[in-house]
Amino acid sequence: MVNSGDTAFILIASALVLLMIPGLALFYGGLARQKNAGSTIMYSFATIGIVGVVWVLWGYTLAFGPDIGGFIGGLDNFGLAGVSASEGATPDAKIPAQAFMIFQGMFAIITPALITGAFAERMKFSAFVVFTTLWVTIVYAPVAHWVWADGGWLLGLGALDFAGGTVVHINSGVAALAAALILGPRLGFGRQAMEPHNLPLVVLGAGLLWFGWFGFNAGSALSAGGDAVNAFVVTNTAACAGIIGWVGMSWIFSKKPSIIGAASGAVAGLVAITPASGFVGAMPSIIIGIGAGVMCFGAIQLLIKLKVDDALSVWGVHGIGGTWGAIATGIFVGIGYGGLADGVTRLEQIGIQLIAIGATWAWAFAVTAIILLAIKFTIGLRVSESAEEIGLDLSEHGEPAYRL
Amino acid sequence: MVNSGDTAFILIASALVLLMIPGLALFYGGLARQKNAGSTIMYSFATIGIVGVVWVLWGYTLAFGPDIGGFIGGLDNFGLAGVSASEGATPDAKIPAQAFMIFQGMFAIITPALITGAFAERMKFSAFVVFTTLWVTIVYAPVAHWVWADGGWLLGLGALDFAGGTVVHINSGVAALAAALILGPRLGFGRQAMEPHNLPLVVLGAGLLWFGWFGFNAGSALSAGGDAVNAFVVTNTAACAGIIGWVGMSWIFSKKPSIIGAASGAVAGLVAITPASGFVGAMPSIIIGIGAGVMCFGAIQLLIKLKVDDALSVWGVHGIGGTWGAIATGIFVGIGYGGLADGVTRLEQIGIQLIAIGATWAWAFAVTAIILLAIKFTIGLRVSESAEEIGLDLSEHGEPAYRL
Amino acid sequence: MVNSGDTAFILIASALVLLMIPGLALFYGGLARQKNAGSTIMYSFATIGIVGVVWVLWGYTLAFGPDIGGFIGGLDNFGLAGVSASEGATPDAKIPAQAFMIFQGMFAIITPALITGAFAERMKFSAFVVFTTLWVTIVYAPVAHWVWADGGWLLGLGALDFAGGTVVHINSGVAALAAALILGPRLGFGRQAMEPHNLPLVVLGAGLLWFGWFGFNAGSALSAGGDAVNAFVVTNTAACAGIIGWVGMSWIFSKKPSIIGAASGAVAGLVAITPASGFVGAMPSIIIGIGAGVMCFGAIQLLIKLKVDDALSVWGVHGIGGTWGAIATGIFVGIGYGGLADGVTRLEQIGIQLIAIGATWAWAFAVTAIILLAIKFTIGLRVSESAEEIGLDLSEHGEPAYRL
Amino acid sequence: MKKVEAIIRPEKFNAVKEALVEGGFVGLNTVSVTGRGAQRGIVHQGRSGQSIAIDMLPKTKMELVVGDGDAERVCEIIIEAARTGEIGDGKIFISNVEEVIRVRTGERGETAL
Amino acid sequence: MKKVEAIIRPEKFNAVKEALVEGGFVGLNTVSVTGRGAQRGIVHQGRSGQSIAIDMLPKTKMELVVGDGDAERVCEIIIEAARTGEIGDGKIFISNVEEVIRVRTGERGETAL
Amino acid sequence: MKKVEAIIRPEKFNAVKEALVEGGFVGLNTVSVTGRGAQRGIVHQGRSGQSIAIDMLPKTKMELVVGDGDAERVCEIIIEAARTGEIGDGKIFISNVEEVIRVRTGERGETAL
Ligand SMILES: Nc1ncnc2c1ncn2[C@@H]1O[C@H](COP(=O)(O)OP(=O)(O)O)[C@@H](O)[C@H]1O
Ligand SMILES: Nc1ncnc2c1ncn2[C@@H]1O[C@H](COP(=O)(O)OP(=O)(O)O)[C@@H](O)[C@H]1O
Ligand SMILES: Nc1ncnc2c1ncn2[C@@H]1O[C@H](COP(=O)(O)OP(=O)(O)O)[C@@H](O)[C@H]1O
Repeated sequence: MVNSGDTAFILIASALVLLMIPGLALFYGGLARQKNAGSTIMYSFATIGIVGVVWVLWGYTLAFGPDIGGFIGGLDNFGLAGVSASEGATPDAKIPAQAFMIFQGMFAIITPALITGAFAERMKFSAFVVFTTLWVTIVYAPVAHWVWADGGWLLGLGALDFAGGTVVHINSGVAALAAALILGPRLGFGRQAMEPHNLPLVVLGAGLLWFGWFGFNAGSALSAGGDAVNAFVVTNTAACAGIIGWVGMSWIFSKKPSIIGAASGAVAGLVAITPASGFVGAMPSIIIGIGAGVMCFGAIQLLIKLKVDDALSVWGVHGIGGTWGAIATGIFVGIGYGGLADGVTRLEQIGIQLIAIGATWAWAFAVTAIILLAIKFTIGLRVSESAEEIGLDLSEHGEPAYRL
Repeated sequence: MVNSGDTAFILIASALVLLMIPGLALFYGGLARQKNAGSTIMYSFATIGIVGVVWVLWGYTLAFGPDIGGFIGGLDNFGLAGVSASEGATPDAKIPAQAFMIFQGMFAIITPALITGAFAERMKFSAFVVFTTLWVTIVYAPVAHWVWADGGWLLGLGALDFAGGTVVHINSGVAALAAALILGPRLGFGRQAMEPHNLPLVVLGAGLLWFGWFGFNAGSALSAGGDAVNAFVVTNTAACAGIIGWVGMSWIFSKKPSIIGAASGAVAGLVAITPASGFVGAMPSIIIGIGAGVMCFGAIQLLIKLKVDDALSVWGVHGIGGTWGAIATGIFVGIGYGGLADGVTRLEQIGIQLIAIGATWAWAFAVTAIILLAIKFTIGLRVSESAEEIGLDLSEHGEPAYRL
Repeated sequence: MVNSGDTAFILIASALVLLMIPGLALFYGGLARQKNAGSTIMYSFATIGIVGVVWVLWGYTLAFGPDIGGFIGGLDNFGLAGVSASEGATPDAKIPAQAFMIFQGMFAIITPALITGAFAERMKFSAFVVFTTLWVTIVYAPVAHWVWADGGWLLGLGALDFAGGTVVHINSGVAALAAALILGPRLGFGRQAMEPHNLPLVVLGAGLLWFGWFGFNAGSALSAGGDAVNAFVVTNTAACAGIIGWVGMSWIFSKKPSIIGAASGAVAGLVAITPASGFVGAMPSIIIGIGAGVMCFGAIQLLIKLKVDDALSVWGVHGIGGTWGAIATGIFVGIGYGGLADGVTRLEQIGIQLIAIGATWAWAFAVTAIILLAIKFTIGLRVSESAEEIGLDLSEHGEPAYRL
Repeated sequence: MKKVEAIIRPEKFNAVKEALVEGGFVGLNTVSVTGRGAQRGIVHQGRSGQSIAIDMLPKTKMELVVGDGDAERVCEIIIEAARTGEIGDGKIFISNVEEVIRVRTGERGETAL
Repeated sequence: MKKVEAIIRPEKFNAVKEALVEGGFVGLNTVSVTGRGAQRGIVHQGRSGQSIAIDMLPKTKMELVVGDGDAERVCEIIIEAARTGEIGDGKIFISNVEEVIRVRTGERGETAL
Repeated sequence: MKKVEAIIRPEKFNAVKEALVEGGFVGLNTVSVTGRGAQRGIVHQGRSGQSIAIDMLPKTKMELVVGDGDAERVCEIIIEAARTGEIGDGKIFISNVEEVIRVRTGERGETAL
C-alpha cells in the first residue's frame, strides 16, 4: 500500500537523480577544453529541458504504457492521462503512480545526456536538439520497455537489470560509439593535447553523480526496505573499488596516481554496479568495482589507439562498464544478497544477460546511427571548421565560459 | 499523527531548501563580474547566518505565532518557546512543530537572499546587514503570516499560494525593484558590458536551486502524499518548460541559444510553478513554465530599456515570474490536479489572486523603500566610487575571489 | 521495528554524509594554493576509495563488532558477515543493520579526510595512502568503539557525544596537530602569502558540508523522530551563529568582514554543535555556535604565532571546535531539549566529558605520531623541495588543476 | 614607430580606453600583469584575520604602437585618464619599433597601424 | 637580434606554432592578451538576449627573439599560417634586442637563442 | 634606460624577487606566459594514463626597466637566483627604452624609475 516512508524515499531519490544531470554537465564541462566548456554543459542541461517535457507527454507512455508485443508501450498514458499522483499503479504498489513516473523520467533524462560526451566540442546545438528528441523516443523508450515494463520481452526472458545497466549505460555508451564514428574526430585529434580544463569541476561533477547514484540505485528498489539498503551499500562500495582500480592502473602505467582517474574510476564503479545492485552483496561489489576501473581504463586506451574520438570517453566508461556490470550480475547474482530465480542456473542466467546485452548493443548502435545519418544529410551534424577552432561557446552560443 | 515517513520527508526537504542558498550564492556569484564575485556570494551566505538566528529568536513567532488581527503573529513563541521537537502543533499534524518551524525558516532565509541580486556590486556590507535584519522582520514575517498562518487575512480570503509565489517571489522581486531604484545604477551601467564572469558557476547554482526546489515545493505539502508527488512532478516539468521558453526566446531574438538563458529559464519556470504546484497538474505546468521563460526574458529587457539597474535581474525573474505564477494558479487551478474551493468560481479565484498579488506588491515596495531610505540617510547604502571601481571583494572584504 | 520511514531517513542521511567528502575536497581545494589544488582535492577523494573498502572489510567489525574489553570490536563481522540488509541488529532497531553500517562508514571516511588539510601541499601521495589505511584502522575504529559501541568504555562512563565531537572532530583535529608538527611547515611558511586560490570553491564546499551535516547530526538519531528534528534545528542554528561569531571577529580584528571567515565560521559552528545536537535546544546552540566562531578564529591565530603550519587549520577548527562542543555538551545538556542522565549532576557530566576529551586527545595524538614517524623513517613523508615548489598537482599527479 | 607601454590601475582601464578612442587611438592590446613599485600597504586578510601584505599588485599593461609623432599625445591622454595622485598610478615606457606588418594584407609601416 | 611580436587569432596559434617549428624556429613564448584594432562587430549575448558589443577581443601574442637575418622569414611564416583575410587577423611588430642570455649557461648573443 | 625581460621557471619567481629586492631593485612587473625552447620531456597524463607531451610550458616573464648601468647587475642577480642547471631555466632579453614616465607625477627619465 502507498505509504509516506516509501513515497518520501522515492521522491527524494528522484531529486537525487535529477541532481546527477547538472553534476554530469559539470563533470563533462570540466573534462572539455575551456573554449567548449559552456557548450558541453549546455548539452546536458538542455537535455533536461527537452526530455523532461517529452517524458510527460509521450515518453512515459511509450515506455510504461500497456504493453504492445513485448516491444513498446501504448499511448494510453499520453500526457500522463490516468497516471495518479496519489494512488499506486497496482494495489500492492508502495508509491503513487506519478512518483514512479517521475523517478523513471529522471532516468530518461540522464541517458541521452550521457551520450553528449561523445559528440562534445563539435556537434551543432540544433542537431543535438533533434537528436535528443528522437533518441529518447525511438531508442530509449523501447529499451526501457523491454527491460522494465510489464510484458517487456527481456523482462520476460529473465534478464536482470536492477537499475539500468542495459537501459541506461550500455544504451548510452553504445550510442556514443556510433556518434563518435559518424561525427568523426575533432580537428587536431591525435596531434594536439585535448585535456580537461578544470579539474575541481570534474571532481565536483563526480561527487554529485555519486551522491545522486544512491537515488538511482537504491531508489530502484521502489521502497525503502532491504533491497534499497543493499543497493545503497554495494553502490558505495563499488564506487570506492572503482577508484582503487582506475587510480591503480594510472599509477602502474603512467607512474602517477591520476586525480581525473579517481573521479573516472568512481563513475566506472558506479556504472558497473548499477545492474547488479539488487542482486549481489558487498564482497562481489568490490570485485565489480575494481574490474570496472581496470577495464574502462583499458577500453579508453584502446579506442584512442583505434583513432576513434569519443571525446569524453562515454563508450569506455558507460558502454564497457555497463557491459561488464551486466555480465557480472549473472556471475555474482545471489552472492551476499538475493538469489537466482527458481529453476535458472547461473550459466543460464549469464546466457540471458548476454542476450540482453547483445540486443541493447545492436538496437542502440543501429538506431542511433540511423538517426545521426538522417540528421547529417539534412540539417548537418557538425559546426564549421572555423567555428570548431574558435570553440562552440562563442560560435554556437555567443557566451564565453569565463570572464576572469 | 506525527510519523517517521512524513517527518523524514520534511527534514530532508528542509535540508534541500537550505542548500538552495549556497546554490543561489553561486548562481549570483557567477552572474556577477569577477571583481564582485566574492561579495555577491557573501550577501547570500551571510543572509543564512543573520536570518537563521533571527528566525528562531523572533521571526518564527512573528510569522506563525498566535494571530493578531490577521496581520501578524504574537510573540508567544519567542525563542521557540512552546514549539515542540517531537509533538505536532495540532493533533492532526503529521510532523513535529519544530520541523515545520525549520522548514519555514529556510524560506525566511532564502527570500531576503534573493533580493541581494538587485543591489549586488555596489551596496555596503554593513548596510546589507541592517537591511536584511529589518526586512525579514517587518516585510517577510507579516506577509508570511497573511498567506500561510492560521488567521492570516489572505488565507482567510482564499488566496492560493502553495509554496510561496507571493510570500517568497513577489515579495523579494518587488523589494529588488525598490532597491534597484533607490540605489541607482552601477558605475558604467549601460556603457560597459557587465556580463557573467563564470558560466559553470551559474549552471551549478541553477542545478542546486532546482534540486532544492523539490524540497521547497513538494515539502510544502508537509507530508509525503499525493500533494507532494504532484508538486514534485509539476515543479520539474515547469522548470523544463522554462528552459524551452527562455532558450527559445534567445534563439529567436539573438540568433543563438543562450546557456545563461537555460539556467535562467529553469529558475523562471520554478518560480512561476511555486504558488501553483499544489493546485495544477503536469499539462498546465508546461504552459506555466514556457510562459515564465518568455515573460521573464521580456521583463528583463524592459527594465534595461528603462535604465533601471536590477543587477542580476531579480525583479524580472522573481517579481514577474512570481506574479505570473500567482495569476496562473487562479487560471489553471484544478486542471490535472486539485480543484477550486467549494463555491468559488474560477473568475472569483483569479480576483482573489489579484488581491493577494496587489497587497504583496504594495507592502513589499513601500516598506522596502522606507527601510532603504532610512539606511541611506543614516549609515549610507553604497560604497564609494573608487571602492566600486576596484570591486567589492577587495574594498569591502579584503579577499580576492581567485588567485589563479 | 524496522520501517520504511526511518530506513529512508538513514539512507538519505548516509547519502548526505557521503556528499560531505567531495564538499570537503572542494573546501580544502579552494583554500589551497592553485598549484596544489588538485592534490588537496585528491587526498579527500581518495580517502573515500580507501576507507570505503576498508570499512566493509575490517573497519566496521573493529568498531562495532562484539566488544572486547571496552576497547575494540571483534572480527566476527569481517566482510560484513552477519550484518543484514533487511533486519535490524536488535529487535527494537528501526533500521536494518547494514543501514547503520553504511551510515557509520561515512563517518569513518570523513574523519581521516579532515586530517588531510593539515599536511596538504607537501605530503607524498604514497605516504598518505599508507597513513590513511593505518589511521582509520588503529586510531578511528577504537575511538568509535569506545564512544558508540555497546560495551565501549566511554559510553559506559556516560560520556555524551551525539554525532561525533570526540570520535570525528577531536580525533581528526588532534591528529592534524600531530601531522603539522611532524611534517613541519611548508617551504616559505611565514614569509610568503599562502592564501586560498578559489573562494567560490570554498563557499561551495562549505555549503555542501552544511547540507551534509544535517545527515550527519540528525541522522545520528537513527530514526526520524524528535531527536532528529531537534538535532536538525540546533545544527542549523549553531552554523548560523558560527558565521556571526567568526565574521564578527574578522570585522573587529581586521576591519573587514571575511568571506572565507563566513564559510569557516559555519563549519566551526557545525563542528561544535555535533556532540551536543541530541542534548541541547536552540538557545544554547546559539551560544555554542558563536563561541565556536570566536574560539576557532583565535586558535588559528595562536597556531600561526607558534609557527606551526597546520596548512588548512584543521586543529583550529576541528580540534578546538570539537573540544569546545564536547565541553559545551556537558554545560548545556538538557537546556531546551533532552536532560541529564538519572543521578548524574551537571558538574559530574562535565567531568565525564573532560575524561572523554582527554582520552581522545591523548590517543589521537600519540598513535597518529607513531604512524607518521614510522612512515617518515621508511618511505618518507614529504615530497622533495623542488616538487613542493613546482606544486604537487604536477609533481605528484602530472595533472594541472586548470587549463584556462 | 614607437611602442607605448603603460602600466596602470586595472580599475582605470575603461576610462583610459575611452579617452584614447576619443583621441583617435583605437589600436591597442592589454594584458593583466602583477607588479611592484613604490606602492605598498595593500593588505588582504587571511583566514583568521591575520594581515597579508601583498607586494605584487594586479595592474593592467596596455601596449600601443603608434607613429613617432603620436607617442607624446598618447602619453598625455593616458596620464590624464589614469592619474589619481596616489602611489600606484603606474608607469609608461616608450621604446622604438622598427617595423609593423598587418597580417591580413601584408601592409607595412605606419599605414599598417 | 630582433624581437618579433605577433598578435594573432587564438584559434590560429596551433597552426602558426607548427609552421614555425617546421621552419626551424622552436623558441618562443606566448601570452593571452585582449586587443582592439579595426575589428568590430563581435557580439556576445546578454542574459536576456540583448547584444553586447565586445570591443576588446581575445588574441594571442607570440614573441620570438631571433637572429637579425631570420626576422623576415619568421614574419612570412606567421603571416602565411595566421592569415584568414578577414579583419582581425592581427599585427606583427619588430623591434631591436641588444642582448640575449641563456640563464642555464650564461651564454650570450645569438648562440643563446 | 634598459628593459630586462627574464623568462624563468614559475617556481623560481619568489627567490628571484627576493634577490632583486635585496639588490635594491623593487620595481618590476610580471606576467605568466607559456613558452617553448630547448626544454622537452615534460609529460602530463591523460584520462586513461596516456602520456601527453606538453610542448608549451608555463613560465613567468619578469620585466624590469632599469638605468643603463644597472642592467648587467640585474641580469647577474636573476641568473644566480633562477638557475637550476637543468634545461628550461629560461632566457633574458635586454632592449633599449627611450623614455620612462611616472603617471602619478609626470616625472621622466631615470628619476621616474
Ligand atoms: N622599474 C620598473 N620596471 C617595470 N615595471 C615597473 C617598474 N617600476 C614600477 N613598475 C610597474 O608600475 C607599477 C606602478 O608602480 P609604482 O611605483 O607603484 O607607481 P608610482 O610610483 O607611479 O605611484 C608597478 O606595480 C609595476 O607594475
Ligand atoms: N596600434 C596597435 N598597437 C598595439 N596593438 C594593436 C594595434 N593595432 C592592433 N593591435 C592588436 O592587433 C589586433 C588585431 O588588429 P585588427 O586591426 O583588428 O587587425 P587587422 O586590421 O589586421 O584585421 C588587435 O586586436 C590588437 O590586439
Ligand atoms: N627565441 C626565443 N624567443 C622568445 N622566447 C624564448 C625563445 N627561446 C626560449 N624562449 C623562452 O624561454 C623559455 C626557456 O627556454 P629553454 O630553451 O627551455 O631554456 P634553456 O635552453 O635556457 O634551458 C622557453 O620556455 C620560452 O618561454
